[in-house]
Amino acid sequence: MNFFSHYDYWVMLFLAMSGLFIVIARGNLIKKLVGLAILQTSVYLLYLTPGKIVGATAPIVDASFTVYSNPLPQVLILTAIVVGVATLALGLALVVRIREEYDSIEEDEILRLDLDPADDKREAKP
Amino acid sequence: MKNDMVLRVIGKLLIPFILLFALYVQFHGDYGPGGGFQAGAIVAAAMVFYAMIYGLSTARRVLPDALVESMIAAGVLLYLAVGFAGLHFGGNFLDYFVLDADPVAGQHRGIFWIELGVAITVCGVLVKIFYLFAQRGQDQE
Amino acid sequence: MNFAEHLPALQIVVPLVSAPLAVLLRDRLAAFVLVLAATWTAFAISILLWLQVGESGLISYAIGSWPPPWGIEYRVDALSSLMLMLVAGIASVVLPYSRASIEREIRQDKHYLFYALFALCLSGLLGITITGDAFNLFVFLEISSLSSYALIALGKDRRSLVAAFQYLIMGTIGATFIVIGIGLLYIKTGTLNLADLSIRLQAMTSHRPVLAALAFLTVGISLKLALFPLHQWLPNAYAYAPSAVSAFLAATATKVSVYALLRFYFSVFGETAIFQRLPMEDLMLVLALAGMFVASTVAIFQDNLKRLFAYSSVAQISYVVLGISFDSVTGLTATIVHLVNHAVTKGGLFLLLGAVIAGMGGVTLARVHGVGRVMPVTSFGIVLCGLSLIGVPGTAGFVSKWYLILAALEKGQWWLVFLIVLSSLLAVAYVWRFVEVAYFHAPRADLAGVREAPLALALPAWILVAATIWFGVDTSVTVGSAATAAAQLLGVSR
Amino acid sequence: MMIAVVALTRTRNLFAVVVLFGLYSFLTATVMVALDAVDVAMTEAAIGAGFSTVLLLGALHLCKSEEEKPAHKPWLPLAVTIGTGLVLVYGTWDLPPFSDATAPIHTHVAPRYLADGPRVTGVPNVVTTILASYRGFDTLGETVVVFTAGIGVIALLGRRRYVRRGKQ
Repeated sequence: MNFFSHYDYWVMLFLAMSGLFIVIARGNLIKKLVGLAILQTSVYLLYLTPGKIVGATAPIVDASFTVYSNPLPQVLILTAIVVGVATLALGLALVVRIREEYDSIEEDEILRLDLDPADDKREAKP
Repeated sequence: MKNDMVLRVIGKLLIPFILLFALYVQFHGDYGPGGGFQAGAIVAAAMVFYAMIYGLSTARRVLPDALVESMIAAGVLLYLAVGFAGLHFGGNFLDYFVLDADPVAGQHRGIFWIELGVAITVCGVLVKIFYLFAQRGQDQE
Repeated sequence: MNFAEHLPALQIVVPLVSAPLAVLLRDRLAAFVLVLAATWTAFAISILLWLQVGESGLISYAIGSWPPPWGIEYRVDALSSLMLMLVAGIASVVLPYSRASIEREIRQDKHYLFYALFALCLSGLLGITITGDAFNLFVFLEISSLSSYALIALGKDRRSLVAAFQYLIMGTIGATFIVIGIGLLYIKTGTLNLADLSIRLQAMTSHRPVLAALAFLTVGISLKLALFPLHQWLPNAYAYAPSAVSAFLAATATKVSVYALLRFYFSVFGETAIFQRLPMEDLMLVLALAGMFVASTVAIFQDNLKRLFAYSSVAQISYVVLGISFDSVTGLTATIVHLVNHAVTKGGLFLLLGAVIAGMGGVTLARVHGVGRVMPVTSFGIVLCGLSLIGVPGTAGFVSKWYLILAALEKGQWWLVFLIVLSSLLAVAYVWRFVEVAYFHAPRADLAGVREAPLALALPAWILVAATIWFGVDTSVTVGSAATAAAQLLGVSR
Repeated sequence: MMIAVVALTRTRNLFAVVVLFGLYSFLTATVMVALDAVDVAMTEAAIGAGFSTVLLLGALHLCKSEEEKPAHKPWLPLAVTIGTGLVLVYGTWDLPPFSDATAPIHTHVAPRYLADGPRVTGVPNVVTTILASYRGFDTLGETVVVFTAGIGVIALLGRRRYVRRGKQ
């Protein structure tokens, strides 16, 4: 157990923490989504790095190779990437709508606008 | 960008090759890297490229909205249909072994069709999302 | 092909097929009929599955005929069949209601999209419940989450957009944590099949990655089930979503998350691993108690009825978690019974609130003055559901609290019994706020002419209200299944 | 890659953020090639670096491009982040070291895919085999996720016909 045998996890760890920090700390909605995407990317590395064997080749079977990297994590991450982009697309669509309704994409400002008592009266129109 | 002669000519030259590459990625996915997702994304990229050069309305004439929306649904349905075919021929859901007398050929056939379904849906969704975002931009101006 | 053999696959696939078909047809009536047929079929299938499980105990279905753990396995046991029946059942009641309800809330040219999203959400929730594969669970989780973000954002109020966005952020963080947890388990064991995982994990209960995976899964799922204090997304999401969506999500989404938690805790890790190695029991007890009291207190001070009952949901989820923390068959029985009972009660309640919105134009307390006079039947239904939330004998809520108290007594924790009763008093307070404005205030002048809700809205709501009463009187189905499921989870019957 | 992320956290110009994100995705894709995940790299390059960036730019075009200064100090988020990080450190400490061929994921389920997959299905790309056949249901789910997102975006951004009529 030494520090360098796990350096792949340290990279992943750093990315995950940055992503999470951006999501929670930043008020800008688009930046939040970027942070979310970084957090997800770090997970891709968490899955992929253990699957690699040094000296192995991509898992496309051919007579000239004998050692292959693990294909299963790659399949899972393909799925995860697609899920990630789907989430991003939906999130951005929401941001665009929010921007149209509130004329702002800053979380603090939007929350302030919602506290506006005039807003409750809008419900009065059936 | 619409009036840039260089872009228009190069675009016209490039797009067929992009589409050809997409087909290669789609059908060569069994032997090299690639498959339905990547091919669908590449076709969608070609479409986005086209729309950027020739304008959104021209792109919409080439690939109308209704068609794109049908593509989104059709891909999923194709995938599900392969699943039901497995049921129909006496296997479990998504069972490809029974799709052909020879199990290996059946697997091959199943994989071919579902990859096609995936490509259609992915392409449809990406193009549709691009249309919607671009359309919003024009509405605002 | 043998129909009965393929029920587990059809359970998911039938609602799944209806979604793209609905999009293809692009017609709201056709889409409604199609999705309705699919939902009712799914309900029928879930009943058949429940009966099958009752006879044979466990059904395993290998998708694509690949044997597990190489392929994806579907597994139906007592707990999952009960949950399937609950989710499909609620959907079958909510969907007919939504037809009349979204007429007022969503633009007509988007109705077919609403039905498609509803079908997707349903199949996602059913998929989480039925699957026996960890990664497949994540995929279905995302299907149900993405569709529910979109459904919430369809609400009329612009705040629904912000609510949906908050939910999207929290939900995605939760899902990512779940994936990290699954990833750690996978790296450690090399398998994704839940049953296989549990066998291979037995040898490594004290390994650090396994414990970290447990932590990530717990936090991730807790975000999805709105466990206090990770509940911030829930009140807004429920309050500003379209009525039918509020009812469906309130009744099913958090419950399915609880199911996932139970599945991981008891089927995968095995109860010994968690409850002996980590102070999970105490932690959950503390969080549950805090949730019960804080959320109920916050609920009392809400001015919007939908928000009020959304906070009450957070409090009620805490009862469910309290049941888990006992780590006994009675405790788990209470958990599962409360899942069902609360789903039925809250579903009915939100459907009735939707009817009030349809009549009165809103559900702020200031607006619903005198609703007891202009809409007497609907208000009576809300009061009945409120009684169930409090736990008055004769309603479903009483049964679950009764089992919670039994579980507490089993452990000899008298003070807990006292706290449970005390928290019920808080429920009395927030239900009383509704009673007060509904019956002891005159209706606003401009709303005095409001009529009772139309049958299309009232009938589905009353089915659930009737179920609330029924499960309070005849407990053979709920408690019977729950006890079997709890015993199975804890491995008592094995 | 890490530098791109640090820069990304610091900068407030959203356009720069998006460009940095595209760069970051592209670098991730190269790392994936190094990890022998060619299929994944291709997808990440096409979808992560390409399509996401186009989408983000499209959304930026519709919104403001400057982020405001955060109003409050980020202590709580920092604490949450560090807490999560510590759990991850704790959790990854005992994991098998990099490139360990005896790790469970190389010995339990995967060998059978590599040994049997091409023979049973006639497809030499094992990733495709697992994706489409062994775990075909996951892929169905994933296609449905894409479908759901597409439908969701249509529901949110679908043309508002009455607005257009109002304009004319």
